[in-house]
Amino acid sequence: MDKSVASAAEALEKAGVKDGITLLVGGFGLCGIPENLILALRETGAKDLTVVSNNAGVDDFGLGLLLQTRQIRKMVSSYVGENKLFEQLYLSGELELEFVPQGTLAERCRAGGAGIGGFYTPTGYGTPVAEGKETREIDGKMYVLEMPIRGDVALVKAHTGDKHGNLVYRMTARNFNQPMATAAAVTIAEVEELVEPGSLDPDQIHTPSIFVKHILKGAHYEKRIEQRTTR
Amino acid sequence: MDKSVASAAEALEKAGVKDGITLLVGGFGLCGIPENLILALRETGAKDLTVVSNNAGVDDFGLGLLLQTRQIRKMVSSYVGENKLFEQLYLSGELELEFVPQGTLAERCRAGGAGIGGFYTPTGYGTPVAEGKETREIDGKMYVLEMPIRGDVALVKAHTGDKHGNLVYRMTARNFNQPMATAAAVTIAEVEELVEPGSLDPDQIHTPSIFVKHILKGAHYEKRIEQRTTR
Amino acid sequence: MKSGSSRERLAERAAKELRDGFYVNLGIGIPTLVANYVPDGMNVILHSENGLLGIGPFPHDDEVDPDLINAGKQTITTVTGASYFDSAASFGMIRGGHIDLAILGALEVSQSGDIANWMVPGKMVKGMGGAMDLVAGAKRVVAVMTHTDKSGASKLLKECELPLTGKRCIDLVITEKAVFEVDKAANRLILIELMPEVTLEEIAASTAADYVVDLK
Amino acid sequence: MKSGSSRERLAERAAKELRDGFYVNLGIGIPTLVANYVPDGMNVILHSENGLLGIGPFPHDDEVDPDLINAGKQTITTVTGASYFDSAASFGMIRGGHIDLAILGALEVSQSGDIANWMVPGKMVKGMGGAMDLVAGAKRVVAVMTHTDKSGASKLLKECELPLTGKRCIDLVITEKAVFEVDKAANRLILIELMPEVTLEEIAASTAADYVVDLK
Repeated sequence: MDKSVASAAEALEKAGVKDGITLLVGGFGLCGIPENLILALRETGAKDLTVVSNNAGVDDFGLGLLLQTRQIRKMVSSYVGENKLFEQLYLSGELELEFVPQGTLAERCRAGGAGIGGFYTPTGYGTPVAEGKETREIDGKMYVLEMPIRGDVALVKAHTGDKHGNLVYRMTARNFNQPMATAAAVTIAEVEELVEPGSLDPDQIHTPSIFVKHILKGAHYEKRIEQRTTR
Repeated sequence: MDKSVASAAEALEKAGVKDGITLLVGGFGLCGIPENLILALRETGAKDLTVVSNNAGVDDFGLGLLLQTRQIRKMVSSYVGENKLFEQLYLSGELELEFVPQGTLAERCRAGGAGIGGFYTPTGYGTPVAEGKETREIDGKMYVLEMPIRGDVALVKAHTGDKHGNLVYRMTARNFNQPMATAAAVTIAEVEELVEPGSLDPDQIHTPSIFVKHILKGAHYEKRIEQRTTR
Repeated sequence: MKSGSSRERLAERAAKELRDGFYVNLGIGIPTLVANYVPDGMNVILHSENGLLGIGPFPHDDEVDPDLINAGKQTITTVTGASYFDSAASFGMIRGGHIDLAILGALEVSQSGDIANWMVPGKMVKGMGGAMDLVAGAKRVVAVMTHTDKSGASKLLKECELPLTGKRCIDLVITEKAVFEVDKAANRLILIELMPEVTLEEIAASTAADYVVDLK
Repeated sequence: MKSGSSRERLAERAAKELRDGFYVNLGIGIPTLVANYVPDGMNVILHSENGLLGIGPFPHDDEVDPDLINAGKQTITTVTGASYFDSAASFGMIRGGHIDLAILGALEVSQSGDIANWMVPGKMVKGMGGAMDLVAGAKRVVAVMTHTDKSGASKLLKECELPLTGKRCIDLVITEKAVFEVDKAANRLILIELMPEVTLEEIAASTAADYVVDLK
């Protein structure tokens, strides 16, 4: 069961990426983003995309590249503060935006992957986030009903993967990659190291192969740092 | 931050185990059960216990030991087929029983640990499990509302742990130990190997220390096999 | 059906539902035997709901490990590329529709795809284990069972009489007499195969559920 | 408040809320500085909501790793006994009440413990990030902020005017002038400490929220 493909472009084609689909894109800031898949997605020219991602990249890297090319119609994110182009596009009405609290975003993706039809969270009760949503008191505490998120395609990045699609992340680059890998009809994983099945310890696999449809070794990793802070 | 204790008895005392509490006990069948904590629990004599555990042990091992001593008032389980004493106690009315589908049991514990107030699952819709529960159609599919489970004390077993309480499980002995470790006011972990903090790879910790209050090296492990099947 | 060969024939037929690349959950009993009939060269990964993808054969004596069991609590081994996970994650896979195929036993199946397989009349109820999650969550659910009960009564019914395990969730039923697809929309079965030497008359006489014949 | 020393004093006061063995989440800005005031010998483990328990100091130049950042996207290091996890697990910790203490900045706090800190009037909204989860989930939530806004208006209000981040979730407010507990049941603040050289009259003049005085 060899799920490896030769390139990010091939993976996107096999996954049926086209105009108007919903993409789940892993990463937190620029940490753990699927760099190669984002570059290849730009090349496809697919537009009117809904992109679920905690952040929107920076102006010239990550998802910011797809804002430059106007391929994204709507972002579902918790924080988009690092991107100036984002602000322009939003204010001019070219870009829709749905803010979701970070934990609710992660949990909605997990719910989408785990077949949960909806869940009650205390997060956002009494705030603009709860407007129009069902609320409910449970054991004396107020909760908001939140619905699962599923994508047509998920683009995730792990450090190491095997050809069956088992993934191991590194440090804080795991973040949204793990829940998003479970929540799409087709999940594509890019990795820095692609190994043979059996190379990874079965006790130490973060994302089991069942969630991954295509896997590729990224051609090049820049792994840009947003806030280089040293002592 | 050394959370290690010298014995299972000490851990149970520090956790405030007493009559009438709700315990979450990890394991699947006899695989990955907290053997030493169960033995120590028997010695405490604490009774009228509600025990949430996927199974109820066998007559002379695991939770079956606490059935012998009549310490358990109620079991919350998905399957209790391996235990003859269980049947007697149940039929005589000495033992209450709540059946929960295995996946719903795991998810209810996870929800308890993750602050989810309730969730909609398709599992059990139209069956006796859904009786008296709210049901709801979401995107054309029927779901049942299930509520979180939280325990006063969780007893879990991992293979290796460090003194901060970080846990690593082995093979299929992980099972319910992981979600249950998150879902109690006080979680006690017993391990086969207790190591110094820093010995475990931070990328490969299954249960982070935040969930574990006390940790001990089990005095002895029998690790009994229920169905020894060979070729 | 009590004979080994009849059980094996059912397992062999059920194995024809496997497809290359499938992630599959096999229930206890006859479904477990399906693993012996995976065609050569076909890659199928077996899921064990207690927290494993990649069940291998039973172990040799010196390979037995108490930390490695299947959902029937039997000692097992793993195949290359296996992974372990916790019960919440495992049932997330099931409920989330990531299991391509589940094959499991049944006491009754209705013509709308309802299944009953966890409460045996007159016996102590042992519990549903993971069955309710599997029938509700797997992409395709196949029931393997005897066509009739010990008294000769049909187990394929208009409506199940026993307490349900799941509603409208069975896609295919395989018995020692025949194979039926479940047409949930039309609320009836479709007889698509007869087992060797079984006649349409025999099916008619032993089947309480409504069905149409569309042999393939 | 703009001076480094005022920020440091607030951080130093906030650090007095730490207890041995606490798991703590520190927000961006002044709260981050609290890490510098953990008393010697006290064990406090810092949580980063992007998936880490055990934040260490900023790295030396040769230790910088793009895979290791905090929730403010700054490069960091880890301490002994650290662990990584995914975002869903991380917010499970937060929402599930496993974080003993969260310290974060605020634009407004009301006398019932409501907090507003994510929508700045007249500015593009950048998003709430993890703040709504933290205020709703942490066992104890401490807000650290200036007592008044640039125009001198109180940021401690009867009711917040800005869109909320969370309702009835703040337990303690620390400003450069004073420290208040929130008495949610009574819907009022309790003034428990005055900062050096601050008078009760000054608090009265600069505080719009109802409060009682119970100096400790």
